[in-house]
Amino acid sequence: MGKFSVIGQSVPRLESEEKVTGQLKFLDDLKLPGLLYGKILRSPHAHAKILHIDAGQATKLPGVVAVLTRDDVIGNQAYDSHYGPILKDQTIVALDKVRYVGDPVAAVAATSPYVAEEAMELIEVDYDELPAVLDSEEALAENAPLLHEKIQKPRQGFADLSDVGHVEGTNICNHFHLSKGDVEKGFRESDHIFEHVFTSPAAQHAALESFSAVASFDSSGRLTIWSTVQNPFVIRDQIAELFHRPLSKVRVIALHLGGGYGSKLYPKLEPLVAALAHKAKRPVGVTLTREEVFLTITKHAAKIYVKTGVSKNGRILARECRVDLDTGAYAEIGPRVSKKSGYTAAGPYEIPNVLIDSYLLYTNKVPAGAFRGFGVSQSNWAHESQMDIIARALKMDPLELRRKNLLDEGGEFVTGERVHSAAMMECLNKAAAAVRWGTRSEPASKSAARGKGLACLIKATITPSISSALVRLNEDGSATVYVGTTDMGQGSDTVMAQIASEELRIPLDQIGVVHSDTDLTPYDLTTSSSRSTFHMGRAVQMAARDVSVQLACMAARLFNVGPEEVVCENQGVRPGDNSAPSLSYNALLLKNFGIKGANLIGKGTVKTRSTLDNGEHVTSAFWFAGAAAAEVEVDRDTGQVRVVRYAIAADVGKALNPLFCEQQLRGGTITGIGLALMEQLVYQGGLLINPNFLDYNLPRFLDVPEEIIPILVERAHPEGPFGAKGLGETALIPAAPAIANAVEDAVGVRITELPITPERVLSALQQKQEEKVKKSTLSRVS
Amino acid sequence: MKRAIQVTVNGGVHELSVEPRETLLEILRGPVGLTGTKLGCDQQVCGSCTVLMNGLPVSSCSVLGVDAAGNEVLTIEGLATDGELHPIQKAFIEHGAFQCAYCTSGLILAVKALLDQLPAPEEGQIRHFLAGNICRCGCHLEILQAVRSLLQQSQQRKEA
Amino acid sequence: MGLRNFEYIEPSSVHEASRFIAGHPEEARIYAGGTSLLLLMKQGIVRPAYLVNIKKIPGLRYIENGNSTIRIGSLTTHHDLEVSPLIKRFVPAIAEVEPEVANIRVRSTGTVGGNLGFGEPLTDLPPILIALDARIKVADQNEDRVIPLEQLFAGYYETTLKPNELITEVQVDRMAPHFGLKYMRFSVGSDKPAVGCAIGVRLDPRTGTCVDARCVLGCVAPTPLRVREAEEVLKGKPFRADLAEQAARLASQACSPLSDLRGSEQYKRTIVGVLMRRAVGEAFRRAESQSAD
Amino acid sequence: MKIEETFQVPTSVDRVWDFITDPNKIASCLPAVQSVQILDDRHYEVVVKQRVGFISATFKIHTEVLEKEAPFRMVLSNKGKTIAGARGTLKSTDTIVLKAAPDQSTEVHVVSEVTLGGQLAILGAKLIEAKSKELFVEATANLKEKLGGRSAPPASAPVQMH
Repeated sequence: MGKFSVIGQSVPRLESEEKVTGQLKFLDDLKLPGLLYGKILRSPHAHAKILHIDAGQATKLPGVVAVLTRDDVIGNQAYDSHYGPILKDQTIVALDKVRYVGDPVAAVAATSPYVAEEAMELIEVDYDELPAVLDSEEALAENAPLLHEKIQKPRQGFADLSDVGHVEGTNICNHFHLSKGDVEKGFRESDHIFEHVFTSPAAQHAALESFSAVASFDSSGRLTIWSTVQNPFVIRDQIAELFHRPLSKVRVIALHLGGGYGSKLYPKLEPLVAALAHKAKRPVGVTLTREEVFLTITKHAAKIYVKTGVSKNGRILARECRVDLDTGAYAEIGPRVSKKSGYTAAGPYEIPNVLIDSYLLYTNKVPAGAFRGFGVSQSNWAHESQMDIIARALKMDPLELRRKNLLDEGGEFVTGERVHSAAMMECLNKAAAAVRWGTRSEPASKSAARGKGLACLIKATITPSISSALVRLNEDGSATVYVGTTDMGQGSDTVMAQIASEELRIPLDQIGVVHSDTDLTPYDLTTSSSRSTFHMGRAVQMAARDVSVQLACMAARLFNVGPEEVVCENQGVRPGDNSAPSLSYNALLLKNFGIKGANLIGKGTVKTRSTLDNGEHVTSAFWFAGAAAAEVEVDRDTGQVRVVRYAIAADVGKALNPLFCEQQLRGGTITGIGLALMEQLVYQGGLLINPNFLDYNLPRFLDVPEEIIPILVERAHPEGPFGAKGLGETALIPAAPAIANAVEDAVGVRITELPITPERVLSALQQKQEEKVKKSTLSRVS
Repeated sequence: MKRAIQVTVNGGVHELSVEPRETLLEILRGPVGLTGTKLGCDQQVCGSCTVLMNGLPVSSCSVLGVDAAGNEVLTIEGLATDGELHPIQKAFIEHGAFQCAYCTSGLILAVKALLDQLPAPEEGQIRHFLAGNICRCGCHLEILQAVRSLLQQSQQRKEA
Repeated sequence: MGLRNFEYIEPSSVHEASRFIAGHPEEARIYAGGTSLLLLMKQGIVRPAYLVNIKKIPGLRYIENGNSTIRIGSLTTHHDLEVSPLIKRFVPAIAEVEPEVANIRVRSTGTVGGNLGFGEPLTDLPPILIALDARIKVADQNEDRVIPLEQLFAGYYETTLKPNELITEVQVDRMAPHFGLKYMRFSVGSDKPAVGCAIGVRLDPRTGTCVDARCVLGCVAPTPLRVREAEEVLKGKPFRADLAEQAARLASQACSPLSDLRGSEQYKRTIVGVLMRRAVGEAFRRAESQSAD
Repeated sequence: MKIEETFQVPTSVDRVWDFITDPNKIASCLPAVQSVQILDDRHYEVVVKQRVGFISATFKIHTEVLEKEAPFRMVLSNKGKTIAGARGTLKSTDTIVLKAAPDQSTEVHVVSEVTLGGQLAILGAKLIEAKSKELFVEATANLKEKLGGRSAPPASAPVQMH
């Protein structure tokens, strides 16, 4: 501990005071001069041809400055009509047809939001309804209506996604396939075969801050966009391509976000708002209503088939998985979700024979995209539930079965590569111990029963990727860090400052952070995939070291010693042999440059690779390893499940800020509990019928366990800053299966459909009771 | 048709002309110029827009400005005095009771109402009281800890 | 979604309010707390041309102790009920449930009159008040009348009030000795109940026999539902588990819940049975411990 | 949501057919019809005001006769949007099948497949569905009555909730 000053300390967020006083500005808190308010008219149909749009009345309404419809978009010289991060299947507004209830059809910019809303109601649209595709099965059906014909790709796609794509003439947006060994042989050699289907519904991120975007063109045609976005550089790239501009003519800025959880990745409002501002010739801002947020992006609904072959002593010999993900009307980042979901579909186990197919399917529903866990929570729900079914059938302790098969240090992953720096076993053992695995506690009432359940996880981070950082030593000896990482609550600004502070020996309160401004901060691929601490943290560390080296060289000349003999401490330098008095950074800069106003700039870049020099493939620059243990209480009369205690262990490499790590684990757990027990988007036909917080239930104080025990396992990663790696998605992923496993332990019923509603539990209990009665009648008869 | 109203916000009197349909939240964030109060669900479910009106918590998204006329409103901006953070604000920082903090303004005011109304609440009462404030980052346990520390402080003050 | 414009009316007396709504039966809506109404207005479900804010009418917010009756002005908020010493002392059943009604903010602004007059199906107070045999006073421009609360409700969002009538007062008798009331609600992850069940029983202190009973369900029919056949089962006998079971079965059969996001019709019927069974036992226990006073 | 009902009227198939193919007559069976406008023999426009408690919605419904197999089968498509009150849309396909029954009477089989959209459906899809069912029952009761059928209260129709 003594080694570091601020690394490993639970320092509060730099912006804490602004956050508790309401002073921190979120995007919707700011108003540009001359700003117009935009509103979006959306499709009432799941799938329909647009016959005719008449915006005449709307345009005439006093206060309306611009109305944008397909007539403006088609053939426009200033911009293209299509965009999309992987597949260009989205349009600024609907062109020939609409593909889901909520698809943007037209937009209005007016001097007040009220006027814009009124104008929207004056736009007449005639539709000719088409048959709709409402789930993944329908999407795959023969003669299913097609959502998209031919789809183009962006000029430069993502490095990890060169192999993905739409299967023309079908609704298959992407197909991911992975195999290892020979599953058929594996099944033949197995003593027991288990086959199950698990489902997981679409869900909402429910960041409390809505989506906002403001676009403004200056007289030279430079476009600035402020947006609630986790990855501003991707937006810049997409907008530049869409609007035929070099990257230098597009600036994207993200302030602090009021939660993201994956929802604020990739273009959402930006193309439409920019096109609206282009037409209005004034800055335009759009902030979505809560209902519109629900109509913008969701978590993928999934149906997962798992077939597992096991030897009688509990070794998994073969596993076949098929994951069908419902991606809604547009690809968005779905193809990557299906890939990530596919990679880990067989779980964190060493299995000699694996066959994985992951299908991403277009349907006429709200598009699905990234959601904390990125497809892994869906496949984890399946394999971790099945692990307990297997253990029960083999009469083995689920902990033992997992231990027997667990992928630990040096183990071989499905892809054939060796997994390192992932303390799976330690996480599993610690999580189990934290809930006193193997003991049973007493329920609060007679009608209730308690039980415990486990789940493990492994997840990859996006690879390859790039993050760059700048650190500027200011003339007074303070420092400013420039990062493209968006702080959406996770505390990245603070962690980056801690790293710079530690490296430069400058007090934390003298470090400033500038984030997510594509004109100011160097490139960063994205704030997602729990990658920022590992990638950007390392880049900041390198940039700070770059400054230290410059300082050392400067000081070496003054002190007449070698640069390696210069010691940086207390915001200053001294020769290692104390042959001269120490100099503050401020004094050193003055002395060196002979004039006030000189500063030093350090830079750092981290680029991870997907292929090593020896040709070995790298799926992930680092692996998330974790395990959860849940204790639940089930009311046998109502079926209601309450999580009493929950332990979540994560290998964090090194906890740079233990408080933040624990917050990530507790917070992820609580969202995980919500998804496990109550959250789901409900459609009636193509209509989402619970697009609001009255009908879409989120976990509240009453639903949170008495105790959530975060366990930070620190197995230093050789490439992470101070050994650190990411953990943001760890806790959410195993929550649902850990809870379902605990439910079975408590009352003996297996739930295979999420969420685990009281009704599902009760009907399973009733069914079990009926079977018992049937059996006992039969045995009495015989 | 606009109406003239007078509202006291954080001790300052505001004379405003508002449309009947304008909500207290719109008025606070617009003409009054205080953006610390946030719009969340727009349905009185999430609590992001909580302010205290005459000492009681209300959803400012669902109180009409004309109806707030003549009342005293306390927003998050009015809690700290003379640059000194309110004990609740300090406790929120100390216990890590927020991440993104979009819900924090509302939660801090809800906790203020809690402490004002319930001198020695039990755990269940605290959870019920705060149940209508959603925190999607999931800082519930840290918030509960902050509340407990504040209760302890007030207990100690009483004993002293 | 911003609100559509409307004309805002602030009557200063019940008479004035009544006259106004009588003149605009289709276009005017009463705003008496507004917690539910504004929500529907924002969703574009209700678009009144006139919003009649009766909250500024003086003299409608009170909790008074009559001889044997507690009189609650219709503009009394949930929070007023929650903290009222009178309610706590004489109608503790209301004080007990209030901290769980909706959420703190709705309780600060939502009024009893608004709650009842709205006819909203998913709400806690009506079954409790009906189990307490509450009456309401309704007024028009000319006169008052008092009706049993049970007669107020006509259907989903529908009451028997005439277009010119307003609720001005709720009257509840002090809870009698040897009377026990238990309200149970069931909900998952929501402020709103999915099923509510209020059981009131009055016992003969010497024999422990149930002299009178009220079984009222909430959320599982177009109106709060009094299950008289279940009441009959309990009456005339001391507590027995099998009677509670029988009453619960009758209640499950009597209700007509809708299958919706909160559960299927069948599931809600089951929950009605479970709550009823549990609440009957607890109501008897309470009535018995009341006897000990 | 699918609603269906079968009932008998003491009227000949031809007379029933004449009745149901006359827009004015068939519309008169719908509760709370405000106006009927005949565009041509296959298209008409009906304005209906419906309410659940104090929540009301006025729909303008475009009806199209999709199939007409005189005198036994008619299929109507209805598409409506609210023009006042709660915002929402309504879509339904109604199939009416007539079958000759003994004594010059007719067996009428009506199936209606109704979908609601917009805020109305979100407010309480099931509640509105229950209401739609009521309206359907009322409409078929009216039809029965106008065709001289027993005017006894209609048996509750089987409702399939999806």
